[in-house]
Amino acid sequence: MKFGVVVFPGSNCDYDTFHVLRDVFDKETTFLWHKDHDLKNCDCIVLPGGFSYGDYLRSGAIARFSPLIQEITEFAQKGGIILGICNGFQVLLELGLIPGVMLRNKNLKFLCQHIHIRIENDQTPFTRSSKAGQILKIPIAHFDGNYYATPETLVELKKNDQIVFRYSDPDGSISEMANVNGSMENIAGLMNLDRNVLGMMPHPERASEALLGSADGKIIFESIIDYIESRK
Amino acid sequence: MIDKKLLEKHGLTFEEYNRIVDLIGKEPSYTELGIFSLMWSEHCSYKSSKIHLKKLPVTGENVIQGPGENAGIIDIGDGMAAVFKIESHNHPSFIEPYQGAATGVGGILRDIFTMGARPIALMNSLRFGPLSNSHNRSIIDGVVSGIAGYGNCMGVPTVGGEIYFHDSYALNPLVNVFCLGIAEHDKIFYAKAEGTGNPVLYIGSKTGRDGIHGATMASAEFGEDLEEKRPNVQVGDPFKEKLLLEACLEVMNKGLIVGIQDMGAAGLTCSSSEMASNSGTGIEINLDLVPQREEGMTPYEIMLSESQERMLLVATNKTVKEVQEIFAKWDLEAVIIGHVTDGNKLKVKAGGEIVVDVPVDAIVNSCPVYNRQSKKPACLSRIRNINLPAPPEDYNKAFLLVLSQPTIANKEWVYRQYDHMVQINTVFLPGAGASLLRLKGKNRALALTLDGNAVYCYLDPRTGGKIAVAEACRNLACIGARPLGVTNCLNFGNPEKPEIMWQFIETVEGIAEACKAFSIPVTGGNVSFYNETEGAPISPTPVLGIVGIVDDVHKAVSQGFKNEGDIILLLGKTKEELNGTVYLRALHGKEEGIPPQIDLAAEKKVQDFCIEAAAKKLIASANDISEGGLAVCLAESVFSAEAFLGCEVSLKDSIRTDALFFGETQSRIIVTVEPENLDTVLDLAGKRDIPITRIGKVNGQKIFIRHGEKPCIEVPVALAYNTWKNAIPKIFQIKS
Amino acid sequence: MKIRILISFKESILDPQGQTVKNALHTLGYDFIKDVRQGKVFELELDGISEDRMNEVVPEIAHKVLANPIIEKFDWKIIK
Amino acid sequence: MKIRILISFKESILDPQGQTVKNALHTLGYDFIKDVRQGKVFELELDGISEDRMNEVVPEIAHKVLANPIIEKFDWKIIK
Ligand SMILES: Nc1ncnc2c1ncn2[C@@H]1O[C@H](COP(=O)(O)OP(=O)(O)O)[C@@H](O)[C@H]1O
Ligand SMILES: [Mg+2]
Repeated sequence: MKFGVVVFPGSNCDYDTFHVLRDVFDKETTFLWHKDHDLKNCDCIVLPGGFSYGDYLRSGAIARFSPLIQEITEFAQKGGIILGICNGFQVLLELGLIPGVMLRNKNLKFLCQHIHIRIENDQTPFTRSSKAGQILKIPIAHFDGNYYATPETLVELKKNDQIVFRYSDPDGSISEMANVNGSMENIAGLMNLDRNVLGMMPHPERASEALLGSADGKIIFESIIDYIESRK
Repeated sequence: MIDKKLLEKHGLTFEEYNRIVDLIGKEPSYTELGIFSLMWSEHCSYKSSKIHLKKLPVTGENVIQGPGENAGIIDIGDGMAAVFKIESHNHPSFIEPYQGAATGVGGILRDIFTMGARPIALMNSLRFGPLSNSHNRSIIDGVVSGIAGYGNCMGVPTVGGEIYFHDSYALNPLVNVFCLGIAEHDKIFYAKAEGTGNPVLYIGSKTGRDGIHGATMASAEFGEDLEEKRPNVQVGDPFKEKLLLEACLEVMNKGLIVGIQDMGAAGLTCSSSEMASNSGTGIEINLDLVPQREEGMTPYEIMLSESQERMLLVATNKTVKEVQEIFAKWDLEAVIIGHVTDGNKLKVKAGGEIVVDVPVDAIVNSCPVYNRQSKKPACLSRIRNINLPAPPEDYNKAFLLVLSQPTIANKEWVYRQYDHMVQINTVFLPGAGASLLRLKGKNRALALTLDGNAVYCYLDPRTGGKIAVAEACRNLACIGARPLGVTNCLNFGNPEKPEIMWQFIETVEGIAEACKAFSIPVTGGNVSFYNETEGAPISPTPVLGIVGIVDDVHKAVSQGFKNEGDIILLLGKTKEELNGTVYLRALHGKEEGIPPQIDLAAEKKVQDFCIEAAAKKLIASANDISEGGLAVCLAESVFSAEAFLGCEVSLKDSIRTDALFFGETQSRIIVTVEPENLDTVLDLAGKRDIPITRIGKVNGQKIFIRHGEKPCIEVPVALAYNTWKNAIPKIFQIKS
Repeated sequence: MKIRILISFKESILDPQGQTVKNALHTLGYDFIKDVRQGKVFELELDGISEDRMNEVVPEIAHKVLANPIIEKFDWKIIK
Repeated sequence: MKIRILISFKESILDPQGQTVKNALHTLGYDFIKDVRQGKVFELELDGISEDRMNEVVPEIAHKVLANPIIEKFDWKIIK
């Protein structure tokens, strides 16, 4: 199987994601330049973290006008697997592939730290190798990670089990304390209705090697690989 | 007409002006005068510091590039090199904290990637007035967000640094930024303008009127006219710089360019004349071709502008098209504005006329060098006679008070705002004495740290200089890293005052002596003078940035306690040294007397031992004793343990209890070992002639310290931790 | 021609930045300030476009590019 | 009473956000846009303050708290 990592101007977790997919998981991985119109036959598209267009205007707001977005949108409509991490998640929101928006973190500061998330739904291509209720120790690094949706949207999200990760305490309880950025319902990761597009604020690529403090994030890539390979 | 007033405005003396006329054989034009004013400023010419910086050792087997280039370079094996440098951005950060600090980060990043290295880590050393003051807090807030705003956007992790608070910085905050990059030996680039006829390209943001006379501003005291000097602040564009970084590395990787230089202080003037000077060539440029943001800019303004995110690049006529295509791909301008000439002259045309025509050598290498007067400050002997206050009644209270000093307390409020993990190399996160970065695919890892103690330097600059080097190396030794190279930023007051010059000379000589003792070369640095406002200077503040190497990243030692029952050992001997300590300042507001002294040979032995024991996997944790003394050192190891582990320690030395707990005697490290390794470690220490004392064990849920049989400090871990952890956030919430 | 577009949070959305500014102002003694809302302003210099086309295209730009309609509203006018 | 304070970079100061927005609008085909400057807007609800005092205090707030006069300028008016 083949991963494609999109490079927007200002992406800065592109190399990290590439490194983990190619060198840790030993999968064929390629960069996808935002000005091209070619997904190079990838099975999974990753929108990496960073500051596309400097996060000017709003995070993710300008990247959605990149040429490659057209192919990405079509890929999503055809059921292709897309993972948006951090800034990638923000792009997916701005694009409308996932509902809602990101507001500034509640303390109005950039936050970089390890946090814990609880897996809410293990029936997804992104979490099928995990168990619901499992806790992951994983880093976040963002300024705008305070998830917001209208009350109607929120009802839909819950009804359709679209919430995939929630910020939790290390023991798994969903508390206000654990909700570092102020997200509604402690939402840390969400997917679309068709379950093929996931956005998440935490960085699984930063938690894929034990040397760096946690390898808990691997389960997400393992799930995707398992899903795609089982489909082939 | 060039008169006294105009010269003064340009920071040039009459003698300097006459020298210029002699050198260029004519009266300089207005633009030429501006050029000399910048390049002969203290900031660019190092005219007051040069003769003293020569005392620093600059050679060593690992040195690829010593001082003189944008950054120093050391060999780290496998054909790889570490490129690093520190830079000050003090004056701009005071005037506009956010943008001043942000553009400081932008500047140091350019210094690194202009050499062909990909920046992999940033650090910063910050000094502010006391946190209790709301104006100081707003400066801190701005500076920290500015550093975060720029560094995070660039995708370069800010992995460490230091922050101190002291009255002397209230009107002169210090913002020193350090950057480290990695390059392959055969892909290192220099600021060269070789090959007559080669095109000279202007890359990046358009030129505006920002920052004109920035370097001159950094070369004068702030006085009553502060307001007037203000407009010299630029707004940074980290997004543009990220594009510049990627595009520059791409053209360098493809071997398409001859030379490149960032436009930092003194902008187009500095980059063009230095590149020519380095290559024994000349440069001719046409200002009409320079991309401009504002209308009606004069040649003077274009040449002196310090607009950010710009580079000057020399390509060849064969490669220039491909170079321009690569920059276009990254949405950047790359405009040919001139070419390399023979004849060693800088020639600048504008509107069809020649506005500058001077030998580059006169601009770059002919500034007078001063051996300024120095005199030991008279007040030093007075403040050296100190009566030590009586020891405290309640050691728990004293301990908690020391832990809550902002200088000691947890700095998470700061580093949580920095992305310190991007690039996924950060093995030890901020908060430890030194940061550790793996090199992907290699066993080897790089360790880095910034250090400097201005209180020691104020009381005894020579010793303070030595200790700054020793302490930085000690931080590295604790994790098992050998130091490889040094960069330093020397922040001082007005060098025209003999007392300041004395502090400077003493400090430099102290640093030089220590670097020689540790056999580590200085590969570069920065000097920031004139850190005074209305006549009040900062305490002398050298900041040392030291880069080291660990051969096997899996053997690196972290500072947190590891297992219940591990044995705590003290390396080194404690003397009764209380003057200049955080403890005396916290409890008694005293900053007097002779600070801790240092024996460099003994220090080196302790460090070598620690490195050897780490390589042999004999130690479980190590932490050096510095500010706050032994008690704080133990507390830090308790706080950085994965799960809270307390400790029980008993000290037997017959000196004052407060000196024993809070004294800052140098050359001491606390290590823990698993019981089965104890004998081997004691044995090794014996062989290496290292003073080593078994002082306790990792145990329980308290920090429990006795002097002899007498329990003195007995504090639950949670209480100590919360005191230390919440001290800074608490101050920021106070509404005053 | 120059136009100005103001973008602000809808009433229903909390504006923590505005709140922080309000608190800061209260600390400084400006306690007659009852509320602060923070928003963004864009000033656009336009050239070679008819007034009709402008009336059509500016709201489009504001809605599609400058504001996120889930949380933000906008307002615009000609200033020169 | 409600007032509005507009804050933006001085003309001579680089406005990276405005530039980036302009470039984005150009890629979308809105090439009649010659320049974009981005700024901040604050809407303050005031109570219990005379008009005279307000005229004195609002510029003070804008100057001292909301803007950095070295790089930013401001403008204000009563809107309600
Ligand atoms: N304290 C110092 N110790 C050693 N070298 C120094 C020191 N200060 C400056 N230098 C060296 O002098 C040269 C000029 O420095 P600087 O003007 O700061 O360079 P740049 O303008 O490129 O940042 C550099 O090579 C720098 O490394
Ligand atoms: Mg430089």
